[in-house]
Amino acid sequence: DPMPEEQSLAGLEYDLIGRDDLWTYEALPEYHQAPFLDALVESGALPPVEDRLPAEPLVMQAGAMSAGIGEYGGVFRHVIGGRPEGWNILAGQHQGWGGINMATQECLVRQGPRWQVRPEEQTGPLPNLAKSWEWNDDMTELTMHLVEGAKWSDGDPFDTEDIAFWYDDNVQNADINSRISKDAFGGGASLEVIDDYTFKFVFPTAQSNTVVEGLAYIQGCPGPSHVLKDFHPDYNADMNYDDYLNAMPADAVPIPVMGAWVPVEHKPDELVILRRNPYYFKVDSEGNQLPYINEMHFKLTTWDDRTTQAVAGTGDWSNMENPGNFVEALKQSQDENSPVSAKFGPRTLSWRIELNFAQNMTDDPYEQELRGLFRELPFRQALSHAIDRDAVGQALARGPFAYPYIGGFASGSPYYDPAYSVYTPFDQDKAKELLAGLGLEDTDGNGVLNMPGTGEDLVIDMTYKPQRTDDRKQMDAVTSQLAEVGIRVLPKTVDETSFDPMRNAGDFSAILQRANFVLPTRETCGNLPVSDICPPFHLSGPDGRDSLPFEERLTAITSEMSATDDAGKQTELANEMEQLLTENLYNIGLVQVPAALLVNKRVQNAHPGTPVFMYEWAEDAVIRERLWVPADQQMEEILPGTVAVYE
Amino acid sequence: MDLLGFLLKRLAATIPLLIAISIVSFLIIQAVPGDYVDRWMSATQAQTGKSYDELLPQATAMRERLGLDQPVAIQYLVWVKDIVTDFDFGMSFRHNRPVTEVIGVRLPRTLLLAISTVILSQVIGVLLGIYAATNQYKLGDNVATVIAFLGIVIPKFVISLVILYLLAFVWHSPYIGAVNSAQYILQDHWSLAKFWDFLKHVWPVLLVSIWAGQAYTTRMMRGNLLDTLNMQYVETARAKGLSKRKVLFKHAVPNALHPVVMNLGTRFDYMIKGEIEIAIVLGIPTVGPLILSSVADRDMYVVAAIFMMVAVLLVLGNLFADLLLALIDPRVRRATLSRA
Amino acid sequence: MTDQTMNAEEVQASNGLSYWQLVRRRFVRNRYGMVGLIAAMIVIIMAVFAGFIAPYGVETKDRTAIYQPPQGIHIIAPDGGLTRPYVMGWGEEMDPVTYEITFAPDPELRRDLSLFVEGTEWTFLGLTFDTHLFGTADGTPFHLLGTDSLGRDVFSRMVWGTRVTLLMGVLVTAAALVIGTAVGVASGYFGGTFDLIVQRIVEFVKSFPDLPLYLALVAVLPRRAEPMTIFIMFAAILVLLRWADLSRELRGKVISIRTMDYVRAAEAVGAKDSRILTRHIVPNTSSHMIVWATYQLPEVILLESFLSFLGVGVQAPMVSWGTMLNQVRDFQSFAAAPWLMAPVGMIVISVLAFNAFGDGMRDAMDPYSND
Amino acid sequence: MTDTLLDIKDVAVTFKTVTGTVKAVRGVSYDIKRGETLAVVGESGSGKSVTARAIMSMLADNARLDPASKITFDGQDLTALPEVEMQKIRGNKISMIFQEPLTSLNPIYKVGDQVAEIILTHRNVSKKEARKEVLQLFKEVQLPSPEMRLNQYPHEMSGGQRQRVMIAMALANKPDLLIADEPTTALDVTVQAEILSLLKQLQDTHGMAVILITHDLTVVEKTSDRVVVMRYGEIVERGNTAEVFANPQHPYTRHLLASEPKGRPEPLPESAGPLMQANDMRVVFEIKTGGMFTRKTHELVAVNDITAMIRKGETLGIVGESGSGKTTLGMAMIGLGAAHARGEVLFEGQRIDNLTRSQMRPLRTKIQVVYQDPFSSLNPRMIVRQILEEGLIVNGIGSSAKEREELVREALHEVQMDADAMTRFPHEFSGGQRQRIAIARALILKPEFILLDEPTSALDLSIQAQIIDLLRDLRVRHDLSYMFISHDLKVVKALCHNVIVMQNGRMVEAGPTLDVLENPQTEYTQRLVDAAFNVVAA
Ligand SMILES: Nc1ncnc2c1ncn2[C@@H]1O[C@H](COP(=O)(O)OP(=O)(O)OP(=O)(O)O)[C@@H](O)[C@H]1O
Ligand SMILES: Nc1ncnc2c1ncn2[C@@H]1O[C@H](COP(=O)(O)OP(=O)(O)OP(=O)(O)O)[C@@H](O)[C@H]1O
Ligand SMILES: OC[C@H]1O[C@@H](O)[C@H](O)[C@@H](O)[C@H]1O
Ligand SMILES: [Mg+2]
Ligand SMILES: [Mg+2]
Repeated sequence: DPMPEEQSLAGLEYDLIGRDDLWTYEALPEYHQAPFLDALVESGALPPVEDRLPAEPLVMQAGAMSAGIGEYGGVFRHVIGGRPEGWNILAGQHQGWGGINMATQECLVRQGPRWQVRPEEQTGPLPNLAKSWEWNDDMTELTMHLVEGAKWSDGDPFDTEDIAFWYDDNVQNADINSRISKDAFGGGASLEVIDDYTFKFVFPTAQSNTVVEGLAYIQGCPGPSHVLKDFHPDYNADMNYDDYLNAMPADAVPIPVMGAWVPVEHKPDELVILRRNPYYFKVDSEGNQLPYINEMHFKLTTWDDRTTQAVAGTGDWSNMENPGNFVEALKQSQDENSPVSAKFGPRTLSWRIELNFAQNMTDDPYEQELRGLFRELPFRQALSHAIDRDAVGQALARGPFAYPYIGGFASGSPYYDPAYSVYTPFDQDKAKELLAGLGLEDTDGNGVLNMPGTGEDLVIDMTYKPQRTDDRKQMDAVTSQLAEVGIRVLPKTVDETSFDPMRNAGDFSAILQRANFVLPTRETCGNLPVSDICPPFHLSGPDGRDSLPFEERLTAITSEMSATDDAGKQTELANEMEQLLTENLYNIGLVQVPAALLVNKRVQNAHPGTPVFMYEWAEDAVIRERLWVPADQQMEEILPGTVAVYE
Repeated sequence: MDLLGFLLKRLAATIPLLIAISIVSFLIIQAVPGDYVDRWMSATQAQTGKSYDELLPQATAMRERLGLDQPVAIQYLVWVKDIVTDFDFGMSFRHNRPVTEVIGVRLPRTLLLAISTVILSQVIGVLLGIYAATNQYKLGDNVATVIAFLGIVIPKFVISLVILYLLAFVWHSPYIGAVNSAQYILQDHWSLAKFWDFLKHVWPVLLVSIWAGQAYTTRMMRGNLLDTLNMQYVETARAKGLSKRKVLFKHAVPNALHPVVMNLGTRFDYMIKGEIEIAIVLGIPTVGPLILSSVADRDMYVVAAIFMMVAVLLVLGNLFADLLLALIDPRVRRATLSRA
Repeated sequence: MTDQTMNAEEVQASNGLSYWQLVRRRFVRNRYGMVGLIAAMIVIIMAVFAGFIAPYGVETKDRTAIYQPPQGIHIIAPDGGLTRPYVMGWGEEMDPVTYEITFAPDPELRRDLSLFVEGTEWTFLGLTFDTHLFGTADGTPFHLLGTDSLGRDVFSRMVWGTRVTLLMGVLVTAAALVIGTAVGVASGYFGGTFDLIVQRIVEFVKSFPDLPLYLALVAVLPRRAEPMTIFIMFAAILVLLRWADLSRELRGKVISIRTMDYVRAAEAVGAKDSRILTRHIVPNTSSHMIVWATYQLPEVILLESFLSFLGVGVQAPMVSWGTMLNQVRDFQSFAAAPWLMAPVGMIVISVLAFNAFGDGMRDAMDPYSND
Repeated sequence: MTDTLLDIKDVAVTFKTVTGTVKAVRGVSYDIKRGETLAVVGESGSGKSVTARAIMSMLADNARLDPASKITFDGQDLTALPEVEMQKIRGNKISMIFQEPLTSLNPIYKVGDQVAEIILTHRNVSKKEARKEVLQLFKEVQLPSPEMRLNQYPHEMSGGQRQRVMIAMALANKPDLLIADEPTTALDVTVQAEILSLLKQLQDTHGMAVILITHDLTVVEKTSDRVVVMRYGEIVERGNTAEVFANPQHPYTRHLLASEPKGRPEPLPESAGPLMQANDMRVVFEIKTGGMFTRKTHELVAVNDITAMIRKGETLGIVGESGSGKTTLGMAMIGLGAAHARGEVLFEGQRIDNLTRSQMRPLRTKIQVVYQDPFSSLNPRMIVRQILEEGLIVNGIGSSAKEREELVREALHEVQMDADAMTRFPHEFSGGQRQRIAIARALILKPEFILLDEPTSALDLSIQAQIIDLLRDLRVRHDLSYMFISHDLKVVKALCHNVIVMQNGRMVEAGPTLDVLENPQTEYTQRLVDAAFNVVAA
């Protein structure tokens, strides 16, 4: 079936610029710093600003900023629902999302701000820690150049030692669950360090600039090797991988970062405070070291609260992505005095059900039979037919917000083409028929189908994050709808902090969650079978992966896509991918919604039209290091005059 | 001397109780399938693709290190020993930190809230009850009764939702979803300003839990006081020429407090129970929501520790109530003294 | 003695009354208690005949009416006169900027209501029926209390939910009452070692905070258990934790009652223990039991609703007031569709009803009242 | 000292109750002069206490004092006095001893402090001085070891002791007027005499006026100057005590005075064989005192080796001061008392002391008991019909409900009560009626033996007389045997063939009633007899 008609709510006004209009790398005649740092320099606590900056810092162009060169100082208040798991990003720990991650980490390249770039100049990711790169002729070697003289926030130099540690000792180490998994980058690239600031990836097959996108947030971000090496079992025999994972526990701050802000306080469940990183390697075109804002707060509450507080004006930021809040927030923001205004972008937020296909990863006979069913296409089709996506969407929020999602690319993705989406419309009779065809019958008359093998009731344990209201509402709807075809869903709650580890361990039957599939290069491992441990819903198990018929093709398409820069070829591959994903129902899509970015009006340079999610989340896309607040509107800092101090 | 002896004896009597509770708590930990190492195994297996057999030696070593290879009884003893000697309740799987730390940050504020809730709800309940009883069948009595009733009848989470809605969308309050404003969170010492700021955040918790908590006390107090006011000794007090206040507060009220105080002992688990719903709805980080999320994640050492703590609270609460009772009523004093 | 003068007929009439006749007579005279009884009966009837009273089934979804506001029953025609009851459909309009949907009653969509209409099937004691107490004359959907996020009729679900909620409340209260009374009375009456052991157990049980224990036990329950099994476990755990208080309180009372002369007097006329317990001891603790039960019932109802609110209570497809409220646990839904809170109304009404009934009962049984 | 201290005129009090208004007092007037004693006697429920409360301005909430009522005290109109002013008078100028001594003290405060409180409330003295005064008062009211008493709580004292504390409290501020409502009910006759003489002494030295409400006509005769007789809320007769006693005008007064127990039991036939025999009865209670570490257990020998025998048709009286073991002995004999009884009991020649409860059960219909406190022996939640029926049901008497109802009716009739009593609860009866219900419960089983424990203690004389007649009558008709426990020797004399005198659990004297009472062998018996028949109020 074809996809139903879509009504767009997007109100984005793009004013697009050239790729190099955003930033360059060059030495400026003079540099300035946040005034309070002068005292620290004077006291000898910090070297002068020019010594802290790279020889050629990254220079943000004033022309690309909507409100121009900023004023120093003030506080930016985030509210998030996540909780930092730990700071060892190399071992895959998350920081609770919501933007702490991107405030503290810098990656080799950058994707978020690309939305601002004219289509014809969309030639791969933007430079960041890697200021440039070049390919050899047969596209099997990628040589990258780091910003020279950049430093970690504790003053330690950032160089290829960090790159080698990241790639060789973490990504390539199968004992560590890093963000890129072993052999996933470019089909198993090897690293060669050339000098302090130059290194080379050597690929088994030809690649393209697309593969470099995989080095953006959150995948290609190095960690402080000078700290972490001491905990790594390869460097310190006293350590095991557990110790390594916990080398930088969540409440042990400060930690050395490359990001614009350093976490200096963490009161669990209450607050994380970040202060400016005096070694940050970026400046504006007048030589002012970035960021402009001195202090950043992350209040640890709930995701709904993020929107509520942004609307109320007590938080400065929200990715308004919870449809339950939309109408109320829109109403409130109509008020002239409202601290924020709201405009929707395209539909890039999508929810789906992930079914665990790794039948060989469980010993429980019931679970084995269940996963066997998951592996049957008719079963997945039955599930998909049984779900009334319109109703799910309306359950989220009445109105025109939600649109059915069938898996594959979100409709706001540049790769999305409805023509290649295979739609399984709501048809419970069909669903029942398909289930019956699989030998599923209600033999004990309790209204729940029994499985042909173990004879047990067909009960699917479905894990979700209860803190996410939208997930919960969809869970309710799915539970009720699947019950109508005789499938009992047992919602299982897992706290946000433990959700990722649980998912990565493949420790679930099914998951209902939001997973935005917009670019195949972003969080690839979470979506596609690119290595033994990707995706989490189909881990390989000790005796290898028992692939579904289309999975190998998916793997191939993914690598082909990263191997080509040719837009036409990419579209073709994307279409095939879309088709494979949807006709095979790799995931059972539910709905997709647009989102609106709420930034307090007091904050300058939040570029109009920044999408909540496109190439990356808005926290990255908005370029927070350039945000500023006029001095008279700045809020009082809690830790004025300080920067992180390391023992 | 007598009272001290009584106290010691009562405390001693709670030891078998605590042992029983700790056994049950430990059994709950054990009842959840899989231990820490199993979890580690399955996670590592999944992440690395290593086989079970490959990981076994490491797992065995880990089990040995953690003492998980011992018989359950020994494990229990070790667990208890650690608690008693080092106040160590084990590790939280989920937080990867000692349980005491996980609970530790939340416990003081939880206790602060809980104890004020219990005290205030009892005091308010008693006062409302006195008011209702002395205005029997008048408007005041009816109003007090209705207030008390609504407190029992409306689910706490509903009241909390209403309050949250008002705070967020109507009053645009900055004091939501936390126990303190950012600037006070870092202050380790309590100042008046911090406390005031704390109150601004937690008043809904107090309001709702006190409202719900006073109801039973109000009703009980009203009934008892009505009975007591009919007592001959109250007449006697009046006949002595005492003022109305003195008759009420010196002669009637203390005698009517008996069941209230008795009940106080059981009310102590209301400390945790009372705030849990509200804290969950309002997103306030106290022990209540932690119980829930730990259970959801089967972080059983945390659950068991909370369990033990609440049980100890309850035991202490009961002890406290007994003492209080003995303090206000000599008949009880003699009875408890000779019973113990 | 100045005896109250009674007229002859009254004396005649009251002469042969048994105790329970007397209690009933006194109860009937208590207006508050009667209102409570009637309200409680209605709630119970609702629970028993849910299928008949509810226009729709628990899971009947009206896809065209998601989050639809309540349709009140009108009996005044638009032109003012009294007519047969009807409901009015909603016309919807969406604000182009905020996308807010506003509802206005649409006279075009007026639907008359009738009694005993045919509709979704329901079963009772194994028999299947399709007659419902009331519905629209032409069978078009209507929603007295609006619909929820899936277009399910809130009124119908609430009526169905009465079953589970009430069953839970009554089951737990009654079981705890029976156990608490039996244990408390026995341990107070017989004393000795039995009492000693029982009292230690009571203390032990009382040291367990019920909510955390419940949550912990849920964690060790088999995940795939049937909803009914979980329901029973749920009830069993609550009973387990609740009898102790009562038994302790009763024990104290019994200890003082058993030394009363009237107990010895009963012994003197040759009554056995069983008779003394059931006729003398238990009735004299009854007012306490009633107070306890009327307080306990709402507690259990509220606890059920809270646990279901947390998602660890009653499980779908069973529906309780608590699971219904679970849908509104974020305040957005609550602001957008306040009618989803309707079960709160039911909780309030039923709790008040049972309380009033309990109070009335206690007064009627209290020899000292209204003399 | 002849000026009028209190003058009440046309006092009328009505109570609003659920079922209507009760006119409890309907226009009562009396006056009293300084130093004088006015006795108020009358039927139970006639309004004596209510009138007294009206004087104190302490009527219940549902009471209404008729506006025409006038209460003048020391020239002041008390009905017009605001509450605050009244508080200064209460406990200071006017004191009252309430009728119920057992519950009049606050259980949670030491008695010494409670008495001191009244002093401290009205007079500006130090706590220490107040304590000293209290000690003095305790001595005056004859409390044994008064120092120790100061720190005791009410529950640690006997009823008689508590009543004495109440008296001390009432006297603490040397009031001008003392209203004593049955002040000596819990005292044994010897102590009673001492208290009455204390009051007399205070009247003489201080000019205190006393309103004495009592049903003990001997006390009235010996102690009061004037007397008023009340019935149905009105005064039916008034006058000088001597005159009224010598020449009563109103029929009710005459009836009351004529109700003094009189007569003698009919002699027993020689042939009457033994019915109940107790040999060497001994009952010991363990008393625990002291704190945790200083805990002591000592033994209280409540009944000390008593041997007694009752023949068929005999009434055996048991007398002795309060706490001497009368009740304990009785209960031990019929196997309803404490488990620590020792000794041998034979009933109709069969040993019953070693029977288990179930073995005892068949005998229960033959042996009945009327408890000392009828009220507490009636289950408050049962209507009279249920109470009386119980014995029938458990013993399988009467095959149908109808038949049983007939038996109940009969039993009620026998104790001269209306059948409409059946549907009423115990508390809806007067003390005398309850007493009769308790007796009916015993009679309905047609027993051979009844233990009667103070069956007339709380009754006014007219009702008392009725009960005595009934008992005598039943004895004759059914050949019943009684064991009759009483402290009222007049009644004992009228009812008992033989009597046992007890003291501290021992039998100090025994024999035919007349022998013992008219010719007591021990000084103890002598004192009892003296106090009972010649109230001294010197
Ligand atoms: N609070 C009250 N409400 C209604 N009736 C009352 C109340 N108090 C007393 N009465 C009634 O008033 C009448 C007089 O009672 P009062 O206590 O004065 O009797 P009394 O003469 O002192 O009798 P007794 O010798 O038994 O003490 C009684 O019929 C009693 O039932
Ligand atoms: N259950 C008991 N435990 C301890 N002591 C008791 C108990 N029952 C009675 N006594 C004590 O035994 C003694 C005898 O009491 P008993 O009731 O037989 O006296 P009595 O002669 O009937 O007095 P009264 O005339 O006051 O009724 C008293 O000192 C009493 O305090
Ligand atoms: O990493 C940043 C992102 O984190 C997510 O958890 C959040 O839902 C997004 O809105 C965005 O903030
Ligand atoms: Mg009286
Ligand atoms: Mg006695």
